[in-house]
Amino acid sequence: MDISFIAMQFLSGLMMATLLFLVASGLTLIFGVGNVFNFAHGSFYMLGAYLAYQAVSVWHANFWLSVLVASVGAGIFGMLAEFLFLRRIYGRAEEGGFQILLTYSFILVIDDLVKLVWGTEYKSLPRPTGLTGTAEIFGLSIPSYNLAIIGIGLVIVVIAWLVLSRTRSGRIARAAALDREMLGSLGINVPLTMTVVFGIATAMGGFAGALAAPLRSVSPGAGIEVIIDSLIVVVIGGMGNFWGAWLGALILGEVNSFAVATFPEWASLFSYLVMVLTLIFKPEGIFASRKIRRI
Amino acid sequence: MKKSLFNKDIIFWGLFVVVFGSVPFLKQSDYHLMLANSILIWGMFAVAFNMLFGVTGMLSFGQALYYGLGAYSVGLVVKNYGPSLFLPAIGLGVVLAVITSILVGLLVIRLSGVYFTVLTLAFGQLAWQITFRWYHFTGGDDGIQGIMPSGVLENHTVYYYFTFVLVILAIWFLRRVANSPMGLVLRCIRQNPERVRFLGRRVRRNQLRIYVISSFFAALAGGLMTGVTNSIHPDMFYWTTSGEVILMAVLGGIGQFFGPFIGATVIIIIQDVVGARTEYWSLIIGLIMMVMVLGMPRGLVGEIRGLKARFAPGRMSRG
Amino acid sequence: MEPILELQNVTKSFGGLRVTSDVSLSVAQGSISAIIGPNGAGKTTIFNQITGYLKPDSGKIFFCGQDITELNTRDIVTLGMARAFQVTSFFPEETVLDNVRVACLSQKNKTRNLLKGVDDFKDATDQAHKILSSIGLEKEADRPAFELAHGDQKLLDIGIALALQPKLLLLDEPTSGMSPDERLLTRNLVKKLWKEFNLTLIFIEHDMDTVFGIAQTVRVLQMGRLLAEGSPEEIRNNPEVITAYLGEEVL
Amino acid sequence: MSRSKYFCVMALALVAALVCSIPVYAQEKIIKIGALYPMTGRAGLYGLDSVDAAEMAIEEINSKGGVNGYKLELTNTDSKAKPDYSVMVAKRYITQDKTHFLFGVVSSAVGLALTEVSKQYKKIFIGTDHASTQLTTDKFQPYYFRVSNNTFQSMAAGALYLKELQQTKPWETIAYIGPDYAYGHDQWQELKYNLDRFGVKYKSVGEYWPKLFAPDYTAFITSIINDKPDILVAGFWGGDTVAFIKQAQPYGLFKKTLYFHPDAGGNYELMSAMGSELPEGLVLSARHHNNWPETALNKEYVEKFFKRTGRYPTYAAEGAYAGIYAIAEAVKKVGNPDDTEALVKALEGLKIQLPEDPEGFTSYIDPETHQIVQVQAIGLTKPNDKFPPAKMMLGDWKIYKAEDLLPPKDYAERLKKK
Repeated sequence: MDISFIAMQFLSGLMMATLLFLVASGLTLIFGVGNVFNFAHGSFYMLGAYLAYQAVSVWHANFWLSVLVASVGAGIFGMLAEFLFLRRIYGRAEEGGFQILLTYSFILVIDDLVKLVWGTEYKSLPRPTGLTGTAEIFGLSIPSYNLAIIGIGLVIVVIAWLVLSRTRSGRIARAAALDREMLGSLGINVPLTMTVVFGIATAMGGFAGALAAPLRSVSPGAGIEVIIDSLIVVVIGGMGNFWGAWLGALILGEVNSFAVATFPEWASLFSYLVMVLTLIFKPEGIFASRKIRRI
Repeated sequence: MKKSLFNKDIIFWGLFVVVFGSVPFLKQSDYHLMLANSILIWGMFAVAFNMLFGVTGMLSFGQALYYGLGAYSVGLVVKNYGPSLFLPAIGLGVVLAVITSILVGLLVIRLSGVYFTVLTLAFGQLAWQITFRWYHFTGGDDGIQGIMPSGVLENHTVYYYFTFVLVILAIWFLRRVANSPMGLVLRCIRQNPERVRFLGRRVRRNQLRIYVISSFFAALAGGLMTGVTNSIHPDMFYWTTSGEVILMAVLGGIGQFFGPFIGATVIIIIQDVVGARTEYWSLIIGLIMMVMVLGMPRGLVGEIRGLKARFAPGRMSRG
Repeated sequence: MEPILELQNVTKSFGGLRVTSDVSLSVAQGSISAIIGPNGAGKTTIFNQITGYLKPDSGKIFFCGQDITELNTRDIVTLGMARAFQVTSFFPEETVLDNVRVACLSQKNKTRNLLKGVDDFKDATDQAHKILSSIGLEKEADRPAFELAHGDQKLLDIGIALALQPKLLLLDEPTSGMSPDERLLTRNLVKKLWKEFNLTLIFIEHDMDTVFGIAQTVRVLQMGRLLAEGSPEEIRNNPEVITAYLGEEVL
Repeated sequence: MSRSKYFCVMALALVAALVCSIPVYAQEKIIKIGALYPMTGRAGLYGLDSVDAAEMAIEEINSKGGVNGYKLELTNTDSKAKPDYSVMVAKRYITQDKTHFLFGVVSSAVGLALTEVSKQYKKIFIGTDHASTQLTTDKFQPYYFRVSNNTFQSMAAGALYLKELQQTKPWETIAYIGPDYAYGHDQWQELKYNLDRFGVKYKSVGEYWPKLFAPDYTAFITSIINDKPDILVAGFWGGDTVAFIKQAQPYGLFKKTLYFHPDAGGNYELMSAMGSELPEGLVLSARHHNNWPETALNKEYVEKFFKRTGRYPTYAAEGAYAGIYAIAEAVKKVGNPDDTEALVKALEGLKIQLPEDPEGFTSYIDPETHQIVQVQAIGLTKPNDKFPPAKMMLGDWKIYKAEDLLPPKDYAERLKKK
């Protein structure tokens, strides 16, 4: 294995990690801040991909505009779902269980609605103009769109870090992660915050879906494959922890990438292997965030 | 109070024995027998699952792991060593499920709430991936077909009554557990685990016990199901299988002992009716689930009892 | 007489904050005593350490002569210590009877039984009824606990603790949230239970009538430190306590 | 009852009413066909196409007066691609609805499960789309018939193509990538078997097994590039093919390596999903092509399907179309749909002219294996916008004679031994 191949596999892993992170970050955000486990997060990813397809292929919009449309659209759907449905079960006994069931029902409903609107054909997008080619760095040829995604991922991490550490909203978000009730006593509109955070989280899912659309294909049910991988990411990183999601995605992406290069026969089991090892030694994930309620 | 509880049980058992006992005489076709057989098996699975969720408050999204384990034990044994080992294979599946659930349980019960749910889901998916991937041994995505019980059990009616008796025993046993001191402790764990610790009880030990018991019956359900559909597939391990049993419990009512059985009945009949008439079954199941969670969290049985209690003198209680 | 409970230099910090600071005390068998102090003085934290819910950073705790510092809650409870909570803690969906009965069954170590019905344990049921009548909730036996009035829920909490037949009973603000009338009843009840069940009883309380009405010994905590210890009379006249805590209320 | 409760009950009642108002059967002299296609998930497109094409065939036949006074009727239940559920439905079809034929399926697992039911109840099962070779070899049973090519036939054609290629453009190394389950593994085994059978010399430099429905292939692509194979054989289907080609193209994989995908690669959904992004010069095939053969029958079939549904068919559609015609022909010969044994005899050796048959060839069902024998055409991707939204279609066809593609007699034995 020569050094340029290792560098190449590393970049492949980074690319995979970035997309994983973009999806998982929304999942972990709403869990961390709102203590809601959104099982339907993958469906918002799928919705984002379909909305981007709608904007590009049907309305002939510019790709980046379509990404915006997809994020905002998924965010609005998310806020509606929170406002109309999820909100009604906060504070109920066994809330966690009912959350999972309710968001599970979202998966079923969204899958069929997507089928009604867009049919069952596979949909995909062309790469945006200017990013269809290949870039050369250090003698390695990398598709420029892949590099762009890695770059966007880094920008998101930096923005998230700034927001979480430097702004009032970030502090509110972190405070909420510690104690949902306490926010109310600080004079913050808790229900509104929840709706907005849920909207941001689902918008991030939609954003990831739109960005992935030129690389993948979507069809009804595409959300499920994504949610399981994201789940592994957040389990490894620590549920509700933003940096955990980042680290989890990175580990998963790189482990997979090098597993493919070294043990292609068994590559598909490595994600689960990493997860099980994490669970055995650190059941709360690598970044054990918030007070985990251990009975 | 005590007496009315007894009465309710009698009503259920009476209806249960009469309805399910007479299916082989009233059926119009083999299909009805098969439908009734699946209701029995899923009903048992759902009641056992609810000992975890409804009673102890542990939402496992990974009971498919044990269901699949039971089914694959039977499938692989019958495929490799012949159908005469059908019954011992069910036993093997159950034993494997007990061993696995102890090992997995020790890992997952360290966490509670949503963390617990996600971990069980992760382990279920791990089992699915292994079954799917290890095709030399499990047949992979092709599954295993033609798994028939041998001897008298080959006859569908005999097999039906065999399942019928086992399910009666299983539900009777679980009913006893629910009414036993341990059942009381489990309900208390759901409501206030801290206080249970201050009663001098080990919370996790009790959670592990019910996790193992519930998994035992999940594996039994999986093993029995092979005799009905004669084929198995990695999807039995997939999270949607766990989702289905949860849906049954919630639909019937997680606060009611027999609720999940009713839920299983309703779901299987809905699937049969809806599936035959529209391809939009997932929309319909999704809407039903949404309505149940938002509007009728106590489930069909719970809501009916709630209504009755409203019009009847005396107070209603949960459980 | 040998002390039933002894704390030696117990210290506990959360972050930088010392919530228990070098507390040593010893509780005589069969006594009834109170712990008082302003909010945030670390009273409940002391209870949490005694019952193994929190581990002290340093220091030792002895119960009936045995070092229980490193034991967990469950083992300490099995040794004969029980507790009722400041925020009432019980099993809301179960009947009042079952709330107490589960404790009786636990005390008799019958909770591993899978196949016998709860009703089949006659002795546990009888004992639960006995406790219910001692705390005056016999009439409510078949109601789900969440339907009870707040005061009755507090009593139920105590009843659950009593059912464990403890040698030492810790009560965390037994009269909080009660009306003055209820307080009086509860005060008398606590005293009655102490005698009836031969308990050693420690309670945390803000209501000074209750404290000075029934405690033989009063201990005052302030900012995690044990400020004073003595008979009600001594405490009432301790100038340090008066400035630190009792202050205006008494004067 | 509170208002929200009332609302919930109403909603449930409404759903129930909707569901029950859809009729299932009309009563007449009817050939009942019970289909089990998936209508949801990744394979939903194939299910939808199959049902549409089957119904199109049924309308064609019924509008000409049916078969011997019988009208054809198709019921489809979403199989959800779940074998255990499909077994239940199949038993309902047979014992409750009294259907005459089991029909369909996309997933091999469902096919394997249903062939057991078919054997048990002695009901004919017409397989239209599932690929696994087992059903007509080691898992053969007399009531099963397949009316589309299996993976063995695709791979035999593929091996012949590679053999010819070696003469014009010498290649040595080959790598394989396919989904990590039976379908993916079978193709690679069958290709290697056929390459050996036809005496092709090759060196395998890599095997890659991504998960089925894996979203990301980047690591596989960079690793394959590192292996530098002359030929990359792919065994994906559906959206996975789209994702793989999209991700591999900007890496320049197709410039250095010939992409070769002989079973499901040439399916129309790839062309429609990728439009102008599909690279030129990929070697693909499928079990039916919208632009080959250029017979009147094929053109008419494709256009009628387009008119009916607004989209061009995938190969799954043609399989279902063929299945309905096979049933109609068999019933015509026997005179009624009830005599199963006579129908089996009628289907054995049955000849039917299908859209995918080139001039001068008629598909027929091999009486020994019950596998339909058809021509396989392999083509290269070339610009062609006659079938929008596709911008590329296949061309430069290489045609492989049906008889050459059948497994040799000892093949079933070989499988059984394994």
